[in-house]
Amino acid sequence: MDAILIQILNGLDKGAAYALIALGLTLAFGTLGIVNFAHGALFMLGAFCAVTFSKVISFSKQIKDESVTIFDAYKEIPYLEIWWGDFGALIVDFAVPLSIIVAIPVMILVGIIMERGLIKHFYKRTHAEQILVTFGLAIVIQEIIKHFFGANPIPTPAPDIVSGSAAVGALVGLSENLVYPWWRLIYIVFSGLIIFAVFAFLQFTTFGMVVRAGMADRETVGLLGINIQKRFTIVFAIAATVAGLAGVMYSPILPPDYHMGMDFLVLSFVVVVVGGMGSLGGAVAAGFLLGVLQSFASMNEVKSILPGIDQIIIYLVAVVILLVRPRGLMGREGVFED
Amino acid sequence: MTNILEIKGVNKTFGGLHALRDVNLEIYEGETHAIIGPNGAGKSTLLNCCIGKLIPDDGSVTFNGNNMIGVDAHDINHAGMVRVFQTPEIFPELSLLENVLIPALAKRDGTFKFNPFGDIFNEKEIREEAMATLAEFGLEGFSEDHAGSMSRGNKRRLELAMGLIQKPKLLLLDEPTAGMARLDTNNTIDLLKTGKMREMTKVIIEHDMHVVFSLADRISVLARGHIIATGSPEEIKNDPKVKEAYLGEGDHE
Amino acid sequence: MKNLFKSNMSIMLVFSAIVLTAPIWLTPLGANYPDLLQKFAIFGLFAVGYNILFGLTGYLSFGHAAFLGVGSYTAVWSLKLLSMNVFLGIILGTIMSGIFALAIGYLSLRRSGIYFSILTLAFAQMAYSLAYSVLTPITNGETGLQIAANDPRYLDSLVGISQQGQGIPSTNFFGVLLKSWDGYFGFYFAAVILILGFYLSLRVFRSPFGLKLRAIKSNQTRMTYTGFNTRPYLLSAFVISGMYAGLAGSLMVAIDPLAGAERMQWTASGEVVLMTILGGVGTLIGPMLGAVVIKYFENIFSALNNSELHQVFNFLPSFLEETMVFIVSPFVGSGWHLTLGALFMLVVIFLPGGMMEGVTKINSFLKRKFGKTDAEESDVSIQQEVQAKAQQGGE
Amino acid sequence: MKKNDTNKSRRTFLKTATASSIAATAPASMFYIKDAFAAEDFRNNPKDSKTVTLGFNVPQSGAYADEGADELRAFKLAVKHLNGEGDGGMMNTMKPSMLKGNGILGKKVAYVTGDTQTKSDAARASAKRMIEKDGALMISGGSSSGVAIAVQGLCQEMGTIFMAGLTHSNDTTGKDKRRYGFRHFFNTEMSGASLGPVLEKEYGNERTAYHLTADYTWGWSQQGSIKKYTEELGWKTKAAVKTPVGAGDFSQFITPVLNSGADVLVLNHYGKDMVNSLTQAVQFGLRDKQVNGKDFQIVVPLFSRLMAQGAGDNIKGILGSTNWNWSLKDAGSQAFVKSFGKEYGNPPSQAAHTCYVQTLLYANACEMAGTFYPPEVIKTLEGYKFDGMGNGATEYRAEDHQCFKDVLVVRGNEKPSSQFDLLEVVQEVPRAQVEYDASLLGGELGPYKV
Repeated sequence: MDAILIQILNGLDKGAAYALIALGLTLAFGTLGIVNFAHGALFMLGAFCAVTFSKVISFSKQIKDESVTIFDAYKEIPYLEIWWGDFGALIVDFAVPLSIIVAIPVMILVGIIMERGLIKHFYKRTHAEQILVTFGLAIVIQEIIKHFFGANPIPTPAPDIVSGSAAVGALVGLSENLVYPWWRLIYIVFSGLIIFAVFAFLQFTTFGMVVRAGMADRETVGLLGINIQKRFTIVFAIAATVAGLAGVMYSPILPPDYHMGMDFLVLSFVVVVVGGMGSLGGAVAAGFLLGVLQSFASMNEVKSILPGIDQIIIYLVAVVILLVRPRGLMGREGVFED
Repeated sequence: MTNILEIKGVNKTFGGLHALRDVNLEIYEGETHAIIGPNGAGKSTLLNCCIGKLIPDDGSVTFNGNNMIGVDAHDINHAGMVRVFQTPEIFPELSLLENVLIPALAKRDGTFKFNPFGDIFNEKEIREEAMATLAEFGLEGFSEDHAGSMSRGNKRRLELAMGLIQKPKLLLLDEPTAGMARLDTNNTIDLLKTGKMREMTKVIIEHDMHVVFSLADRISVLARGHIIATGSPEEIKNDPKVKEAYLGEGDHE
Repeated sequence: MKNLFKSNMSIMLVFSAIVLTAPIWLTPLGANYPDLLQKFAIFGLFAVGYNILFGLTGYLSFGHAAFLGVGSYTAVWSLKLLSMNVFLGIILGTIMSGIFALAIGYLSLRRSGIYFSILTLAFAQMAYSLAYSVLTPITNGETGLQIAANDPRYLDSLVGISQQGQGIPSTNFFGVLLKSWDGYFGFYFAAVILILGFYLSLRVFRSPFGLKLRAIKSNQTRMTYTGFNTRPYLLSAFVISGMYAGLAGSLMVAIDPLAGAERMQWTASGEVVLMTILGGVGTLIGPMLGAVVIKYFENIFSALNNSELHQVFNFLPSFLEETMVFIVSPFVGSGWHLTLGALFMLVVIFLPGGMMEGVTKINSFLKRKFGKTDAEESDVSIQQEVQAKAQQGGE
Repeated sequence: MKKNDTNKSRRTFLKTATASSIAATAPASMFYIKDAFAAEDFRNNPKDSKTVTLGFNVPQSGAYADEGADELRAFKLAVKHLNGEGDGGMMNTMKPSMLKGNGILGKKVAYVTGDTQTKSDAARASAKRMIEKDGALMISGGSSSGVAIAVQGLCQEMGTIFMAGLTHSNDTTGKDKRRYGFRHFFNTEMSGASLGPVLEKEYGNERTAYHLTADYTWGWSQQGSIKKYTEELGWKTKAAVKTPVGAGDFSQFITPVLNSGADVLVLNHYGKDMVNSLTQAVQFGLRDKQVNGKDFQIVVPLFSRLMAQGAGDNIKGILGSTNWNWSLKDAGSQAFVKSFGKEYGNPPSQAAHTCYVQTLLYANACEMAGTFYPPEVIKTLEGYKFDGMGNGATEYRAEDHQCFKDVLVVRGNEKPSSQFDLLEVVQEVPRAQVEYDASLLGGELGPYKV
C-alpha cells in the first residue's frame, strides 16, 4: 500500500512538470497554431532565472580560509550575510522561491520578444518550418546559457526548512514509513495552482473567452475584427511564463543545466499528443497520467515482468495513441487527422 | 444507350443533416451530363460519393458494371473515372510538363510501381504524349515553368490536360468555371466543346447556367439532397419544379 | 531542375573528382586528416539518403539516427561473429536497417505531418532507450559494443584465418586493412561508397519514381485522385533512406569498429535534419554540403581557441584584434553549436532552400548584372510571379 | 608532408605483404595482414621536432565534467613541471626518476585537449583528432570506464600509448585490457576487497543491500565486486537496479528502496549522478529510517572529494573508498597538493592526482627507454616499480598494466576542519590486502607492435 501511494506521489510529481510544460506548449499550438520546439528552452530559461537570482543575491566576499595551511585558499561569504546577518542568510536560503518574482517579468518579456521577433513570421509557414526554426532557436538559447553558465548542472537547493521530507503517512494516518520530500510536495501543489490560474483566466475573463474561441475556430475570431495579433502575443507570453515558472520550481529537484530543456521537450511533445493537440485539459490530464504511468512502470515488480518498460512506457503510449486515436485523449476530431 | 455510371438509392447523412436522399442517376456513355442545384443542395457530396472520398450510408454506385463503394480513390481512377477539381488541384512546385507526366505515368505504371532506375528524361513516348496534350490546351510554351506560377485560367487548362491524358471513360468536372471572368469562362466552354474533350463522357457540376446550357446534353437538378428532375436542357428549362426550386433563385446570384 | 540533370556523366565526374581529391584541397582548411574526411563521407552519405525521404516527399523524420545505430550494431556483430572483412558487415548492416525501416515506416506512415514526425521520434527514442537498458547484452549499453580478440568469427576461421594471440584484429576489405595508408584507405573506401550512393540518389531523383515522390510532396491528395497509391511510394522512400542510414552506420563501424547507443539519440536524428536543411533540402548536392559544413564546424571550429583566434586577427591593430577576438570567441570553440543554431535559423528564415538556394540566388544576381538575355528571362518569371500573386490575392 | 607519410606506409604495407609467408600463400583475398611499424619509425614520431605533443581527453560536459575540469588542471600542471616551470611538484619526490625538467628527451612538452562528453563515440572522435591531426604521441585522461575502454581500444589500433585517467571498472585492465593502455587508478575489485572488512566492522554481518547501479561497464563491475565481497560477509542482496547515466532525477529508482526491506543502499554512481542520487536518497528520508531494527545505511563505494563537495551535508558519515586524498601526509602528496593548491586555489581531486601521476610516469618511461618508440616505452612501464607518488610503493603489473598500491577507505567527514576537509581516512588498506591474480579478470593484452 505504501509502495503504491509513494509511486502515485512520485508520478504526480513528474506529471506536474510534464503537465506544466505541455500546458504552455498546447496553448501556443491551440491558439497560435505554432509547433514550438523552443518551448523546452523556455522551461530551461525559467530554471536559470532561479540560478541567476540565487547567484546574484549570494554574491560573495572572498575571505582567506585560515584552516587550510598547505596553500592559500579562500572562502566565500555572501555580502547579504555580511550586511544583514541572519536575515541576509535567510534571503540567500530562500533564493529559489524568491526568484519567482524575477522570473515572471523576465519570462513575459522573453515571450513577447520571441513572439514579436520570430514566431509571428511563421504563422503562415508550414509546421515543418516552424519545427525547424524553433529547433534552431532552442539551440541558440541553450548555447547562450552554456556560454554564461557553463555546461554543468548548477545545484540550486531549496530553502533549508523544506529540504527534508514530510511524514505524509503519519499525517493522513497511514504507515510512518510513507515519507515524501517537502519540495516535491510543494511542486505538486504549485503546479496545481498554476494550472488552476490558467484555466480560471481562460474561463472567467473576456480575454480568455476570445482565446478559447480562437482555439475553437481561429478564422472566425479573426473575422470578428478582434485584434488577434496583440492577443497572440499575450497568449505566447503566458505560455512562456508557465514554462518558466515550471522551470524555476524544478531547479531544486534537478540541478539545472543548459540541456534540460531538450530533455523535457520530447517528453512534453508526447504529452501534448497524448492529450490531444491543442487541448488544454488533455495536456494536463495526459501529463499527470503519463507521470503516474511512468512511475508505476519503474516499480521493480513491473520491471521484472516487462524489463525496460520504465524507459519506453511514455513513447509506447504515444505510439499507440497516435496510431489508434490520433486526436488524443481530449483533442477535437480533425486536428491533423489525415 | 449504355449506362456508364449508375447511382441507385444513395443516402448520406452528416450528423442530423440529410445531405443526399435516395438519389438515382444514370450517366449514358458519350453524353455530357450537368448536375445543377442551389448551394448546399448536395452536389459536391454526390460527387465525393462517386470518387471514393465519401462512403454513402446506403445505395449503390456502379461504374462500368463494377461497384465503386468502398473502393480506394486511386483504384477508382484506374477504373476510368477521373475528377477535375473546383479549385485547380495541381502540383504547384513541379513544371507543367511534369504535372502532365504524373497522370500519364499513373496510366502506365498503375497504382504503384517501383522504378527508381528509370530515367524520366529518356521516356520519349510518354514525354511526347505529354507535350502533345499540353499543346492541345495551348500550354506548350510554358512546359518548363512551375505550375504554381500560372494564371488561374492556365491552371484550369493544365488540370483539364491532366485529366485528358489519362483517357478517362468518364470525366467528373466540379464547377470548372468557378471564379472565372466571362472571357475565361467562354474559353473553358470552348475547350470542353472541342477536340477530344467533346467526345468524352462528362459529368459537370455547375451553377453557371450559361455554361450548363452551352455544354450539357442532359441535365439533372438536385435540390435539398434530392434529384427533382432529369432531362434535356429544353425539358429542364420548362420544368416548373425546377423553376421554383432553382432557376428563380439562380437569377439573383 | 532541368539544368541540374543536364548530364549524369558530367555531374558524376565532377562530384567524384571533388570527393576523391578532398585530402588535397581540404589541406589549407586543416580538414585533411582521415578521421574528419571519413566523417564527411559517411555523414554525407547519411544526409544524401535522408534527403530521398525528406527532400523528395517532404516527410520530416526525427528518427533516422535509429537506423544508423541498427546498421552499426549489425556491422559490429558481423565483425564479431562472421568475419573481419567489412564487406559482409556493410551488406548485413544495410539490410538489417532496411528491415527496421520497413517496420517503423509501415506504422509511422499511417500518419502525416507533425504526427509522422512525432511517431518517428518516439520509435527512435524507444530504440535508443532499449539499447541503453534492456538490450545491453546486444548493445553493451553505454560502454559501446566493441570487438574482442577472442570473438569467434566463424567465417574467418572457416577459411582458415586465425588471429589468436595477435590481439584485436583490424577490419579489412578483402585483405586490405581499412586503416592502411595512415587511415586514408578508410577514407577512400567510404568515398567510393559515397560516390556510389550519390549516383544512386541521382538516379532516384531523375527516375519516374523520384518524380512521383516529388509530386507527393507537392500535393498528396491530388496524387491519390490521379491514381496512385501513395503509401507504398512513401514506404519505399522511407526504407531506401533508412538503408542509406544503415549503410552509413555500418561504414562507421568498418572504419572504427565500435557502436555506441548515443548515435541513436533523437538529437543525432536532428543533426541529419540540420545538415539537409542547411545544405538545401530536395537538392542533389545540398545535403552533402550541409554534412560537410556541420562536421567541419564540429571538429575544427570546436577546437579553435583564443590564441588561434589572435593569430587569425593579428593583422589588425591590437585593440581591433582584441575586439574581434572578443566578438568571435563565443561562436567558436565550445560555442560552435551557437554558430550552427544561428546559421540554421537564418537559413530557415531567409533561405528555405538552404545554401544551394543561396548559390542559385547569387548566380542569378550575377547573371542579371552581367548577362542581358538571362536578365530578360528572369524578369519574365518575376512578372509571372507577381501576376500569380495578384490573382491569388483576388480570390 | 602528408604525401611522404602515405608513401612510406604504403611501402611498409607492401613490404609486409611480400615478406609475410601467409600473404604469399593465402588462397583467397579474405585474409588478414598485420600492419607494422619499422623499428625506427612510428606514428607521430617527433623526429627532429623541438616539441612533443600529448593529448588530454577529458569530459568537459556531462555527468563527470567536474572531474574532467580537475583532470585538465592537473595535466596542465604536469606539463608545466615537465618543462621545468613551477616548483616541480611530485617530480621532486618520485623515485626512481630520470625526469630533468627539460621536457621529455629534451623536447618541450606541448599538449592538445579534447572533450570526451562522457560518450564513447565522441571520446574516440576527439582522440582520433588529436592523434591524426594534432600529432599527439600519447593520450591520457577520461573519467568514465566506458570511455577509457573505448579510447584504449582505439589507441591499441593506432599504436598510441593511452595513460588512462579516472577509470575504475575491472574491465579496463581485465577483460578489455590492451597492450597500449595503462591504469594507475585502482579498480572495483580493490574497492570491494578494501571496503569489505570495514563494512563488516561498522555494520555487521546481517545486512540486506539494495544496489542502484550506473548502467555501464563501471557500474556493473562495481556492483559485481561489492556484491561479491559483501555476500562473503553474509550480507544479502535484495535487488540491483540499473539506472541510466545522467538520469538526473533518481526518485523513481529511490522510492522502491523505501519498502523493499533492504537496510543498506549501495550507490554505484559517480560524479553528478552520485551527487543527485545521494541527495535525493537523503531527501526521501532514507538515512532517518530504521529497517529490520537497524539504522538504514548508505554506502558509496567510489568516493571523491569533488562529489562530497557537491553533496554537501548529505555525505557526512557515509563510507566509501578512494584512490587518493589530499589530506595524505606523505611527501609526494604534500608536494603535489602544495603545487596544485598554489596554482588553482583548491586541492586536487583523486582524478587530478591520477592524471598528474600518469603524465609523469609516461614521461619518465620515455626518458628511461631513451626513445618515444611505443613498444620500448611499454616495456619500460611494464613491471615498473616506483614510490613517492602519494600511494606508497607502487608497481605497474606487467600482466595487466594495473598499478598496485595502497587503497584508502574513507568516510564523509562529520566535522570538517576546512571547506576542503570533506573526507576522513578510516583506513589505509595495504596493497597486499587488495592484490589479486591477474588471471582473475581475464583479457588479453595483445601485441607490442601494431
